[in-house]
This record gives sequence, C-alpha cells and structure tokens, in this order.
Amino acid sequence: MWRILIPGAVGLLLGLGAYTFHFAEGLSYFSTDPAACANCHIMQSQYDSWQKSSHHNVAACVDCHLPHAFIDKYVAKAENGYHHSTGFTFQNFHEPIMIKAKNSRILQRNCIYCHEELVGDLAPSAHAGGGDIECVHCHQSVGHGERAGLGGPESPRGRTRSAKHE
Amino acid sequence: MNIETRKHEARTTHVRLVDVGEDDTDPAKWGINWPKEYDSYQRTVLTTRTRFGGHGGSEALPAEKIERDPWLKRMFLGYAFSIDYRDRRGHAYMLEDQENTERLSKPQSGSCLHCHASIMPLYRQLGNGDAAKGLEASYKYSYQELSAKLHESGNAHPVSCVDCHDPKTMGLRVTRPGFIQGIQALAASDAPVPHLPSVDQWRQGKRDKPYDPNTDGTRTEVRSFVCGQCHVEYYCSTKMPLIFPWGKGLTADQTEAFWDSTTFPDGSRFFDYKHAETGAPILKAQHPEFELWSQGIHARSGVACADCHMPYMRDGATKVSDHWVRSPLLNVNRACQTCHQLPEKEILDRVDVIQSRNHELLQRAGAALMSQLDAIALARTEGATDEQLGPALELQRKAQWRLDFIAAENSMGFHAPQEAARVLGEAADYARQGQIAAITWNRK
Amino acid sequence: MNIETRKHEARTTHVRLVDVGEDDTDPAKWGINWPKEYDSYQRTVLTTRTRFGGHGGSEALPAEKIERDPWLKRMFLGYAFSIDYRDRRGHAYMLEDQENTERLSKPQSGSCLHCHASIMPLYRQLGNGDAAKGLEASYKYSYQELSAKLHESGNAHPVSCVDCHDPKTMGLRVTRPGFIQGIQALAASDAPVPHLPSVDQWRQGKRDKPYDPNTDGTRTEVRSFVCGQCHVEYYCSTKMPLIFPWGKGLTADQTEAFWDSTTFPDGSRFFDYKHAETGAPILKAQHPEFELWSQGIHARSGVACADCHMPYMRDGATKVSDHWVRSPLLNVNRACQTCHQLPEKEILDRVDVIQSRNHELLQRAGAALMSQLDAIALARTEGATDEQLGPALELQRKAQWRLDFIAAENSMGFHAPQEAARVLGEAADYARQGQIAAITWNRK
Ligand code: HEC
Ligand code: HEC
Ligand code: HEC
Ligand code: HEC
Ligand code: HEC
Ligand code: HEC
Ligand code: HEC
Ligand code: HEC
Ligand code: HEC
Ligand code: HEC
Ligand code: HEC
Ligand code: HEC
Ligand code: HEC
Ligand code: HEC
Ligand SMILES: [Ca+2]
Ligand SMILES: [Ca+2]
Repeated sequence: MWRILIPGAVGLLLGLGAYTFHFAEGLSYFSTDPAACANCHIMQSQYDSWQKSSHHNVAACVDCHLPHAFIDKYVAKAENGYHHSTGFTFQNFHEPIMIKAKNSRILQRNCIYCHEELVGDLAPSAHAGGGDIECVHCHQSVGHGERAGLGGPESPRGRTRSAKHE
Repeated sequence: MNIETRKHEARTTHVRLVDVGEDDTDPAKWGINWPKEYDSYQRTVLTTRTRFGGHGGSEALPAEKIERDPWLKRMFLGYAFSIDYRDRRGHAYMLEDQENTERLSKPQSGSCLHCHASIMPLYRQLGNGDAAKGLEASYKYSYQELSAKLHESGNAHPVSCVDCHDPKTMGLRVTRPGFIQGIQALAASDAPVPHLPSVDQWRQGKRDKPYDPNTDGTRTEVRSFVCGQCHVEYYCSTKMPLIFPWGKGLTADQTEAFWDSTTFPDGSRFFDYKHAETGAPILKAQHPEFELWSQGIHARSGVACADCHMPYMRDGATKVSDHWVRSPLLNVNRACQTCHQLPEKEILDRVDVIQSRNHELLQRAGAALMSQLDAIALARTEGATDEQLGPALELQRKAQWRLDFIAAENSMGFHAPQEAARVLGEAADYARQGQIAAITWNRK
Repeated sequence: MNIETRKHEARTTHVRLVDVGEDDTDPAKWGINWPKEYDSYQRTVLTTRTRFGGHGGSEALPAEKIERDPWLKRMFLGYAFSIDYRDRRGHAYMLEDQENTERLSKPQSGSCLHCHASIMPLYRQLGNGDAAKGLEASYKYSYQELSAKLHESGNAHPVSCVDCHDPKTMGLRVTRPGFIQGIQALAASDAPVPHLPSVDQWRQGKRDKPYDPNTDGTRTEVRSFVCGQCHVEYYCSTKMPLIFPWGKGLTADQTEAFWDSTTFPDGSRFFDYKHAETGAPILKAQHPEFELWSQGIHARSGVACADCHMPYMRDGATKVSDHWVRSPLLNVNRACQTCHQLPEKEILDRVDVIQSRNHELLQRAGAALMSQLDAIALARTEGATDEQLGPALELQRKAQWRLDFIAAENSMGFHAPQEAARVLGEAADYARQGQIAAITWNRK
C-alpha cells in the first residue's frame, strides 16, 4: 500500500514542481536578462524602478542579486528559483516582498565586488556582526530609486536622484 | 492552475455593467461596477480596536471618551460634548451615530450633515443647482428638519462613492463646499504650505480665478483632500453657515488667530460656548486630522491620508485601494512596510513610543487645566468679579483651545509628533498662567 | 592612464610609512600614514556658522551664550557657568578653550581633561597601567596640576587619532573610562535601548563579564560610541570621580532619577550647586547629545553620529571619512542626501522648522523659569523661610534640569524633536507649578 502511495506522492510533487518552475519561466533563472526576472509581474515594480535607477545601464538584476562566483550562482539561482516559483504559485509570501538576510549578504558582496577599489580603505573592524556597515544603509536607492512603495507619492517636489543636484 | 489564472487576471480590463451619475448616492449601485472596492468599503461596519484607535465599548455603542478622561467632561461643561462624546468608529456608522448622539438634545443645525451623509444632491436641491448656496442655506434648518429631507430624498447614506469620485471618469475629486471654501481661503492667504505644492504654484500664477482643488491639485494632494472634506476643525452651529477656519493658515495658532478675528453676524465676539463653571468664552476644537497632518513630516514628504488609511492591496494581478478605511496599525504591511521595510513589530513599537509620549503630555496638560478651573472657582468664592478674572478666563480659552486641538485629533500625536508636543506644552503653560492669574486676582 | 594613477593611489594609501602606537598622541605622526584623514581633521580649526550651530563671535573667542539668552545666566547664578559659557567650536580648540575659560577661576578638578585632551597615556601613568584607576585618581588633582602633568608628558593635544582608533588595525574603538563605566551601568540596568541591539544581546547572554563596547558593540554602534565618550551629561568636580549618570537609562527623567538616588561620599544629597538667588540644590546638565540622539528616530534606525558629522567623501580613487567634524548643515549633500534624496534647500527647511519649534518652546520654558525665580524672590521679601519654600525649590530643581537638558544639548532639538519638546513642556509646567508654590507659600 505505502509502497504505491509514497512514490506516487513524490511523483506528484515532482510533477507540480517541474510544471510550476517551467511555466513561470523558471528557466529564465539561467539567463542574465533582467526582462527574464520581470516575467513575473510580481517583480515588475522592481524591474520598473531598476530601469529608473542610477545603475540600470551598469548593472542588471543578477549582478546585484546573485553571487558572482560561478558555482554559488547556480546554487543561489536554484534556491531562489524555488522560493520564487512556489511563492508565485501559492501566493504565500510576505508582501511587500522584503529581501532575506541571505540575499542581503549576497547583495553586499556584490556592491563590494564592483566598488572594492573605492571602499577598500574604509576602516577594518573587530566589532560584533562581522564588520561592514551595509552599503544599503546609505545607498538604499541605487538599485531601485527611492522606496515609494505601491501607492506612494508620485514625486512631490523631486523625491528623485536628480533632485540631489538641484 | 494558479499561475494560469493569475496571468489571465493580468490581462482582463475593466467594463461597466451599470451607469452611475451625480445623483447616485447608493454605494450598492456603484458596487455592481466595482465590486472589489465595494466589498472593502462595506467592511467599515466591522469593529476595530488598537491602543488609541478604533473604539472601545460594545458593538452597539462606542465607549464614552468623557468618562475615560473625566477632565474632558469638565472642560466641556456648558456644551453638548459634555453630554455625549464617544470614540469614533467606521464610516458605515457615521449617519446613524450622528442621529443617535445625545448631543442632539441641544438644538443642532442642519450643517451637521455636511460630513455625515452623502448630501450633495440635497445641497444642489436647496441651492437650486448651486451646492455652495445649498450648504449656506442648510444652517437655518434644524438638524431634525434637514435630516427628514435627507431621508425623503433617498440620500440617507454615509459617505458614498460619489462624494470622492467623478462618476464619469472615476477620477478622485472633492465635492464638499466647506472644504472648497476653506482651501480657497488658505490659498488666498500667505501662510506657508510646503506640503501643498500646487497651492504655491497657484499663488505664483495669475490668481484670476480662485484655487480649484479638483483641477489645480496634484493627484497626491487630492488623495488627502478627499479626507480633508471632513477630518477638520470647523464651526457648525445655528448662528452662521459651516466654516473651516483656514484663512490664516492651518496650525493651532493660525486657526486660533482666525477665530479671534471672527465675529458673529450681530458683530459680537466669536466663541463656541461659555464654560458653565467659569463663564470663559471657549473655542471647541474638532478632529483636526487634516490640519495636524499638514504639520508633519509625512505630509511634507508627499505621503497622503490614503497612502496609510487606504493602501493599495494586490488583488491577484491588479491593485485596488483598500476602502476599508481604518487604523493603519491593523494593516501595517500595506500601510507602512511599502515605505518602511522594517519588521511589523518594530513599526508598531515606534508608533507606540510616539503615542505614549503624546499621551503623557496630554494628561499633564489636562491636569494643569483642572488646577486652573479649581483656582478660578476658589477666586469666585473669594468674591472675584468677571472683570477681575478677565485675564484668567482669556488664558483658559487659549489653554483649552490647544489642549482640545490635540485631544480631539485622532492620531494621539502620530500625524505630527513634535508639533503636537509643542501645542500641548503651550497648553500646560497657559493653563498654569491662568491658574496664577486666578490665584493673584486680588493683588496689584 | 588616469585610471592607472588612481589605482596606484589606492594601493599606496594602505602602506604605513611610520609605526604608530598607543602612546602616539600627536596626530601629525599618524597623518604621515593617513594624510587624507589628517588633512580633514586639521580643518576643525576653521570657523563655521549656522543659525544655531558652530559659533558666533570673533575668530579669537566664540560668543557668550549667557549674554545671548540672559535667562541662562540667571539660571546659573552660583555656578561657574554664569561667569563664562560660550558657543562650542571645532575639535582643534578643545584644549585651548578649556585652558582659557573663566570657569577655571573657580577650583576645577583634573577630571575635566577626560574630554578635552588626548589623555590616555597620562591615565595609564597615574593608574600604573590601569587607565580606569588613572581617571579615578585624577579628580583629586586640581585642573592646573593635572594640566601641568599633561604638558610635561607631551600629550597636550586635543582629541587625537589614538582616542578613537586602534593603532594596530586602525579599527574604530572607544578608550575613555568614563564612557566604558557608563555604558556598562546602562547595560546592567533594564532600561530599554532599542537603538543598541548589542546591549540587548548581551543582556540575554551569560553576563559573566561586563558589556564591552569594543568587542560586543556593532560597528554601527561604535560609530556613535566614539562620540559618546564626550558628548554626554556628566558629573565632573572635586567631590568624587567623573561619572556618566546612565545607571537607570538615558532619558532626562531616568538620568534625573539617577542623580536623585546619588549621594556624595559624605552621605549628603547630590547636587551641582546651590542657586545663588533661591538656594535651590540645582542639577547642571551638560551637552547630552548622545542621550538625546538615543531617543530619536535616527538612532533607532541605526543612523550614527559619524553618518551625519563625519560622512564619507570621495577623495581621488577612494572614499574616506570626513574628519572635519562639524555641523552637517554645512555638508548636506554628503551628510543627508545619500539617505534623503531631496533638494538641499528642502532639507535645510525641514531642519529649520524643527529647530524653530524647539527654539520657541525653549524661550517659553525659560520665561516660565524666570517668573518662578521672581516669585521666590518676592516670597523671601514676604518673609518665607527655606522650609516654607521647600516645595518651590524642589520644583525649581526639576524645571531647571529639564530646561538645561535641552538648552545644553547642541542640536536645538534636531536629534529627537518630539522628545525634546516633551521635556521642554515638562520644564515649563514644573516652573509654573514652582511659581504657584512660591506665591502660595503662606496659604494652607
Ligand atoms: C545596483 C544594484 C541592483 C540592481 C541592478 C537590482 N537591484 Fe534589486 N535590490 C537592490 C537593493 C539595494 C535592494 C534593497 C535591499 C535592502 O533594502 O536591503 C534591492 C531589493 C530588491 C528586491 C526586494 C524587494 C525590495 O524592493 O526591496 C527585489 C524583489 C529586487 N531587488 C529585484 C530586482 C530585480 C528584478 C532587478 C532587475 C530588474 C534588480 N533587483 C536589480 C539592488 C539592485
Ligand atoms: C517565478 C516568478 C519569479 C521570477 C522569474 C523572479 N522572481 Fe524574484 N521573487 C518572486 C517572488 C514570488 C518573490 C517573493 C518570495 C519570498 O519573499 O519568499 C520574489 C522575491 C525576490 C527577492 C527578495 C526576496 C528574497 O528572497 O530575498 C529578490 C531579491 C528577487 N526576487 C530577485 C529576483 C531576480 C534577480 C530575478 C531574476 C534573476 C527574479 N527575482 C525572478 C518571483 C519571481
Ligand atoms: C556590476 C557592477 C556593480 C554593482 C554590482 C554595483 N555597482 Fe554601483 N556602480 C557601478 C558603476 C560602473 C557605477 C558608475 C561609475 C561610478 O560612479 O563609479 C556605479 C555607481 C555607484 C554609485 C554612485 C552613483 C550613485 O548611484 O550615487 C553608488 C553610490 C553605488 N554605485 C553604490 C552601489 C551599491 C550600494 C551597490 C550594491 C547594492 C552597487 N553599487 C552595486 C557598478 C556596480
Ligand atoms: C504616515 C501614515 C499616515 C498618514 C499619512 C495619515 N495617517 Fe491618520 N493615522 C495614522 C496612524 C499610525 C494613526 C494611529 C492609529 C491608531 O492609533 O490606531 C492614525 C490615526 C488616524 C485617525 C484615527 C483612527 C482610528 O482608528 O481611530 C484618523 C481619523 C486619521 N488618522 C485620519 C487621517 C487623515 C484625515 C489623514 C490625512 C489628512 C491622515 N490620517 C494621514 C497614520 C497616518
Ligand atoms: C463625508 C465625511 C467624511 C469623509 C469624506 C471621510 N471621513 Fe473618515 N470619518 C467620518 C466620520 C463622521 C467618522 C466617524 C464615524 C462614526 O464614528 O460613526 C469617520 C471615521 C474615520 C476613521 C475611524 C475609523 C474607525 O474604525 O474608528 C478613520 C480612520 C477615518 N475616518 C479616515 C478617513 C480617511 C483616511 C478619509 C479619506 C480617504 C476619510 N476618513 C474621509 C467622516 C468622513
Ligand atoms: C467638518 C466635518 C464635520 C461636521 C460639520 C460634523 N462632524 Fe461629526 N464627525 C466628523 C468626523 C471626521 C468624525 C470622526 C472623528 C471623531 O470622532 O473625532 C465625527 C464624529 C462624530 C460623532 C461620533 C463620535 C462622537 O463625537 O461621539 C458624532 C456623534 C458626531 N460626529 C456628531 C456630529 C454633530 C451632532 C454635528 C453637528 C453639530 C457634527 N457631527 C458635525 C466630521 C464632522
Ligand atoms: C472617502 C473617499 C472615498 C470614497 C467614499 C470612495 N472612494 Fe474609491 N477611492 C478613494 C481613493 C483615495 C482612491 C485612490 C485613488 C487614486 O489614488 O487615484 C480610490 C480609488 C478607487 C478606484 C480606483 C481603483 C483603486 O482601487 O484604486 C475605484 C474603482 C474606486 N475607488 C471605487 C469606489 C467605490 C465603488 C466606492 C463606493 C463603494 C468608493 N470608491 C468610495 C477614495 C474614496
Ligand atoms: C508613501 C511612503 C510612506 C508611508 C506609506 C509611510 N511612511 Fe513613514 N515616513 C515616510 C517618509 C518619507 C518619512 C520622512 C523621513 C524620510 O525622509 O525618510 C517618514 C517618517 C516616518 C517616521 C519618523 C518621523 C516621525 O514622525 O517620527 C515614522 C515613525 C514613520 N514614518 C512611521 C510610519 C508608519 C507607522 C506608517 C504607517 C502607518 C508610515 N510611516 C507610512 C514615508 C512613508
Ligand atoms: C541624522 C543626522 C544626525 C545624527 C545621527 C547626529 N547628529 Fe548631531 N546634529 C545634526 C544636525 C542637523 C545638527 C544641527 C546643526 C546646526 O544647527 O547647525 C546637529 C548638531 C550637533 C552638534 C552641535 C553642532 C554645532 O555645529 O554646533 C553636536 C555637538 C552634535 N550634533 C553631536 C552629535 C552626536 C554626538 C551624535 C551621536 C550621538 C549626533 N550628533 C548624531 C545631525 C545629526
Ligand atoms: C575627547 C572628547 C571628544 C570626542 C571623542 C568627540 N568630541 Fe566633539 N567636541 C568635544 C569638545 C570639547 C568640543 C568643543 C570644542 C571647543 O568648543 O573648543 C567638541 C565640539 C564638537 C562639535 C562642534 C564643532 C563646531 O564647529 O562647532 C561637533 C559637531 C562635535 N564635537 C561632534 C563630535 C562627533 C560627531 C564626535 C564623534 C565622531 C565627537 N564630536 C567626538 C569633545 C569631543
Ligand atoms: C564628559 C565630557 C566632558 C567633560 C568631563 C568636560 N567637558 Fe567641556 N566640553 C565637552 C563637550 C562635548 C563640549 C562641546 C559641546 C558644548 O560646548 O556644549 C565641551 C565644551 C567646553 C567648553 C567650550 C564651550 C563652553 O562651555 O564655553 C569649555 C570652556 C569647557 N568645555 C570646559 C570644561 C571644563 C572646565 C570642564 C571641567 C569642569 C569640562 N569642560 C569637562 C565635554 C566635556
Ligand atoms: C554611512 C554612510 C555610507 C555607507 C555605509 C556607505 N557609503 Fe558609499 N557614500 C556615502 C557618501 C556620503 C557618499 C558621497 C561621497 C561624496 O559625494 O563625496 C558615498 C559615495 C559612494 C560612491 C560614489 C562615489 C562617487 O562619487 O563616484 C560609491 C560607488 C559608494 N559610495 C559605494 C559604497 C559601497 C560599495 C558601500 C559598502 C561597502 C558604501 N558605499 C557604504 C555614504 C556611505
Ligand atoms: C572622534 C573620533 C575620531 C578621531 C579623533 C579620528 N577618527 Fe578616524 N575615523 C573615525 C570614524 C567614526 C571613522 C569611520 C569608521 C568606519 O568606517 O566605521 C574613521 C575612519 C578612519 C579611517 C578609515 C578610512 C576612512 O576614512 O573611513 C582612517 C584611516 C582614519 N579614520 C584615520 C584617522 C586619523 C589619521 C586620525 C587623526 C588625525 C583620526 N582618524 C582621528 C573617528 C575618528
Ligand atoms: C544613514 C541614513 C540617514 C542619514 C545620513 C540621515 N537620515 Fe534622516 N532619516 C533616516 C531614517 C531611516 C529616518 C526615519 C524615517 C524612515 O524610516 O524613513 C530619518 C528621518 C528623518 C527626518 C524625519 C524625522 C524627524 O526627526 O522629524 C528628518 C527631518 C531627517 N531624517 C533629516 C535628516 C537630516 C537633516 C540629515 C542630515 C543632517 C539626515 N536626516 C541624515 C535616515 C538618515
Ligand atoms: Ca470648532
Ligand atoms: Ca551634569
């Protein structure tokens, strides 16, 4: 009895997984094209905001959100791909979407990966929590502009980068 | 399969099943076209509660504020609010709660309906076509008379879709003559309004026609204006038409200056009531949410009432505004986390710190006022005359105005924490000065 | 080409040309290794001015605060601050300004140097190796004696690199025993410190050894701790060692409770001076920047002193911290605009609104205190005894503490706007209550 049920269940799960992953353009994880991320409308607002951000022509999604080291990249992709697909299918994730600690660390490493020369001389630190202050503590907006959020204000007097230079 | 349906939703666009027009005050009809908004709108019947928000008491009747804070009752002696003054609740109840308040045991004017019913068709009728004239007429009616007309005319609904939406375009708009006159007076003044850029723009323009919130206002501004139609300080009684005191600006001091420079049609000095104990000519402050919000950093940052009280919610692939207007603390992930990506608990803690400080200062100022009233009572027993107590009574008016401004405001200081604390600090100082004036009435 | 030179630059900055150690208090020597930071550090000699920040007066001498606000002088009567109390200025002057203040005409203790010189080697010497013991010893010396030792030992420099940096790693660290004892007492208490997560963590841990800011503190926290070594309220006189009053928490009320529960070695009640006019046992508040910042939304959001007062600046191919510690309003694009992407003018306007409200309330509370002093003086002429004036004098102590807490704090309320307003509101209320107590001294 069990012998039949369990493999059956497993098969079903696999099937569902595969279907979900495929249908949701999960395969797009193996592309670096930002549009691929935006295949999920849930990523749309980040996609749109990224296009307006200071980085849109120097960094794509994966440059910031996936490890640059080749192997990790595919691990992270598989992992995120799973979160995202299941999340997308079952709508059981927290909204607004918030970056997870693990992905914050990847992000931080990527900032430094590109800007190492610039920030290389910042003080080392023996302090709790490892040391670096997160770049996003001050540079929240580099990837997606100001966080207005859904229903936020449409730029009352320049809540935009350009305003910085008025 | 789930993903399929989502992709489908993403594509569907909106179709109208029934026509709606300016005279359609029944939300149910609009609900046929816009069921999602209507569903959430209907939830305003539900009971909600936060530490300071929503309402205590039973399903049937919200708790009495004047029993929770006895100093409130004493400060209102001589006015209807000392008879019955309760926690607010959801929009669905606005008409019924007004019809049932004991405050109606005193004569009240028809103007009261301006903010408690979907009254525009009735205003147009009273003003034959001109709603502003209709409002002006309405104060001469007793509440009961106008309420009867309202029910006959079939418009006895709480705030309804047509009050905030243009039935043709569904665009957001304001309808209330009280607000339109108020914001026009504000624009015509030179009070700084950094949070209303379109007013600054109008001021720099030709000024050939008055500021029009519906055409001049930005969408962000109108997302607050619609609430400013009602969540504001007002005069609403039987001596003159409803008025919003914005002609000198929106702060507690500027609105006080406006009332101080106002006289009744018979030329006598403006006040809302004479305090029953002391005889002071008191100004009553009512729910100045729009005014206090205007002093805060959120307003200045372009954050509108609707951003927090009607946040967008994702409904499948589309976004709808949550028409279950309520405390944002019941809805933190949509109301706050879109802008503040912090854990929900941290956000609630921050609000609690702000509200607790405000509550502490509010009680302190309330205690100061009570001491002043005691001192005046004592001076009377010592034989002080009205004239000798003049300074004390003027100070009571100033102190109560400030205390009530923050007590009647419904965010417990959140909408503008520093400004609320400043106003309460002044309230306590004036109350103590008044106490001193009373104690020293017989010294030169 | 260009890039190459930049890369070259980047690499060379790492290389150390000279060795530096714990006893190297001369910044010039460190400057050989880290010229960029040294250059900006040296700029602290420049005069700066904002509406409330930096200093007025001549190049030679900052303006007298006690002449700008006469009520300050009267509130300090009986204390050295009524003789000479000026605007602060840049770090470069801290030692010289201390040596030249008229306050030294009254006997002052050696502890004063804790925050005005690069004193650690001298402390180690006094405590044979143990700096904490060294500080403890220092209060027995007169200021002049210890200052002499400081000059002999060749450490007569203002705050220097070694005070905030570990010479081996250049990592940030605190050195001042006063701060270390203070933060340990705070950690040992149960006062909530949501802005210092590492303290909460330590509290949940074994607690086998005291909280260590240098190893337990996060980097973000240490970016404020280094300033908290000096920009804090303190006792620093001849009766007992220097102490930071943090054992019950950091708010104005909690630090007051700490002083109220403190006694002098001889068991007598703690106070800083007896007010010359009234005889009240007064508490003097000094620059509680760290304490007020702790109550604000920035602290709670992990925004450190250094974020605003030492923002990173691009210098060639690398980013360095601006060691020209000064008002961020002189540096808005770096100090604020990375986080607040608003026009500079808008940011300055927001600060001005906050500071203006605070300044208004400060003057109001100052006026209330002056009325209280007048009332006490009058009561004296009417023959009131110390005992009969007891309640009035206690209220003066409470009122002055709160007023001074915000007056001595140097951000004119910016570091925590609502909290500063709350404290000033209480100050005005207590001053008026004290006035009443004095007026009614002969009533039962
Ligand atoms: C220049 C770097 C950068 C690029 C390129 C970038 N992001 Fe981001 N992303 C960020 C930062 C910074 C955050 C905020 C992290 C935080 O708040 O701690 C973020 C956050 C997010 C989040 C979490 C939700 C949120 O809004 O905070 C999502 C989802 C996201 N990015 C998706 C994308 C997608 C999809 C793309 C490509 C279209 C993209 N990002 C491109 C830097 C980047
Ligand atoms: C299958 C649809 C889908 C695709 C394709 C997709 N995302 Fe997402 N993404 C989601 C969903 C759903 C979430 C929320 C998951 C959660 O919070 O658990 C999410 C969350 C995130 C987050 C923040 C949450 C976290 O795990 O830290 C980041 C960052 C992010 N996505 C980046 C990307 C990038 C970069 C790409 C393209 C390489 C991408 N996404 C492609 C659906 C998708
Ligand atoms: C794929 C490489 C890459 C990644 C990843 C990246 N950047 Fe950049 N960044 C650049 C380039 C190239 C520029 C433009 C040239 C310059 O100004 O240095 C730039 C510019 C900037 C600037 C200056 C312009 C502005 O937006 O103010 C900041 C700040 C910045 N990056 C911060 C970050 C942070 C923080 C992260 C991580 C969240 C990050 N960058 C991730 C390549 C990258
Ligand atoms: C930045 C978010 C925000 C904005 C913008 C805002 N509010 Fe609020 N409002 C709050 C919070 C938080 C509370 C406190 C709720 C509580 O105590 O439960 C509150 C309370 C209220 C209350 C009492 C709610 C209750 O449950 O009793 C009313 C009424 C109100 N606001 C109206 C307004 C109006 C009108 C505006 C615009 C003029 C406005 N608010 C703008 C966040 C906001
Ligand atoms: C036509 C007048 C009117 C308009 C327009 C209006 N309100 Fe109200 N609002 C009221 C009245 C009246 C009540 C109290 C109802 C009661 O207690 O019976 C109320 C109650 C509330 C409450 C308390 C709800 C609760 O559960 O305690 C909130 C929050 C609120 N309004 C916010 C808003 C916001 C935000 C807007 C604009 C989007 C708005 N209101 C527009 C008249 C109005
Ligand atoms: C300018 C708009 C406006 C006018 C005019 C107005 N109200 Fe209201 N009323 C409100 C708002 C907004 C609330 C909800 C906020 C609150 O309760 O403070 C409210 C709440 C109430 C409540 C429920 C809470 C309570 O106070 O017990 C009653 C009853 C009430 N009003 C009666 C009246 C009466 C009677 C009049 C006429 C004298 C009147 N209203 C005039 C806007 C108005
Ligand atoms: C107190 C004011 C108010 C009332 C009453 C009101 N709405 Fe709205 N409505 C809003 C606001 C604010 C928005 C957001 C508009 C924007 O940002 O453009 C909105 C948006 C909408 C939208 C646009 C889509 C969306 O959800 O954002 C529709 C459709 C809508 N409302 C339908 C209705 C219906 C149907 C009713 C009556 C059952 C109603 N509204 C009552 C204030 C109101
Ligand atoms: C549409 C964006 C937006 C929304 C929604 C929003 N905020 Fe804010 N909030 C801001 C901005 C902008 C500031 C000003 C500081 C800044 O410039 O970052 C701010 C400041 C604050 C502050 C610090 C200022 C103060 O008054 O102490 C608190 C606390 C706060 N918000 C809480 C909340 C809460 C609680 C909610 C939800 C009820 C909320 N915010 C909703 C954008 C928003
Ligand atoms: C979010 C930014 C911010 C943070 C964080 C901050 N400050 Fe400030 N600080 C200011 C501003 C703005 C002023 C007002 C400057 C003025 O009036 O010119 C100020 C004023 C001061 C002054 C007086 C400056 C002068 O020119 O007279 C001192 C001293 C000071 N701060 C110390 C501190 C210390 C110590 C900390 C940390 C415990 C701190 N600040 C944290 C922004 C900040
Ligand atoms: C060793 C003690 C000490 C330390 C550590 C210290 N300060 Fe100071 N600070 C002072 C003294 C003393 C003055 C006043 C100097 C004078 O007026 O002669 C001062 C002055 C200032 C001023 C006023 C400058 C001006 O131009 O008016 C600011 C701003 C300031 N400090 C901020 C900070 C910040 C931020 C930190 C930490 C990064 C810090 N300080 C660390 C003792 C210290
Ligand atoms: C706990 C640290 C600390 C101690 C102890 C300390 N100071 Fe200061 N002092 C400061 C800081 C920080 C400032 C700059 C902020 C300000 O001026 O309010 C300052 C400013 C000054 C100034 C310049 C502004 C003014 O007040 O005229 C003088 C002079 C001065 N201190 C003298 C002294 C004397 C004398 C003592 C001993 C009785 C002393 N200090 C003890 C930290 C300290
Ligand atoms: C405490 C705030 C803070 C933190 C944390 C921070 N930065 Fe910055 N960063 C700044 C400021 C301020 C500037 C502007 C400097 C200037 O304009 O001179 C800046 C500038 C930059 C620039 C642009 C330089 C230029 O003008 O081209 C880059 C790139 C950058 N930072 C990257 C980073 C990275 C990567 C990290 C994390 C390792 C980081 N930052 C952490 C405050 C910060
Ligand atoms: C009042 C405290 C203080 C003093 C004194 C001080 N620094 Fe710093 N220093 C800091 C802070 C804060 C940072 C930022 C550390 C971080 O990145 O978290 C810093 C960072 C540095 C760094 C790392 C790179 C950078 O610029 O961020 C160097 C190198 C440095 N300082 C050198 C010096 C030298 C040389 C002196 C003496 C001329 C000196 N410091 C004096 C507080 C101080
Ligand atoms: C490292 C980031 C950072 C820096 C630097 C910073 N802020 Fe803020 N600021 C914040 C955050 C976070 C909040 C809290 C509101 C929120 O969550 O958005 C805030 C809130 C505020 C507020 C509203 C709260 C209040 O106290 O009224 C003002 C005003 C403000 N900041 C001004 C400034 C000024 C002026 C400066 C520079 C002197 C500055 N900030 C520097 C991050 C920063
Ligand atoms: Ca009124
Ligand atoms: Ca002290």
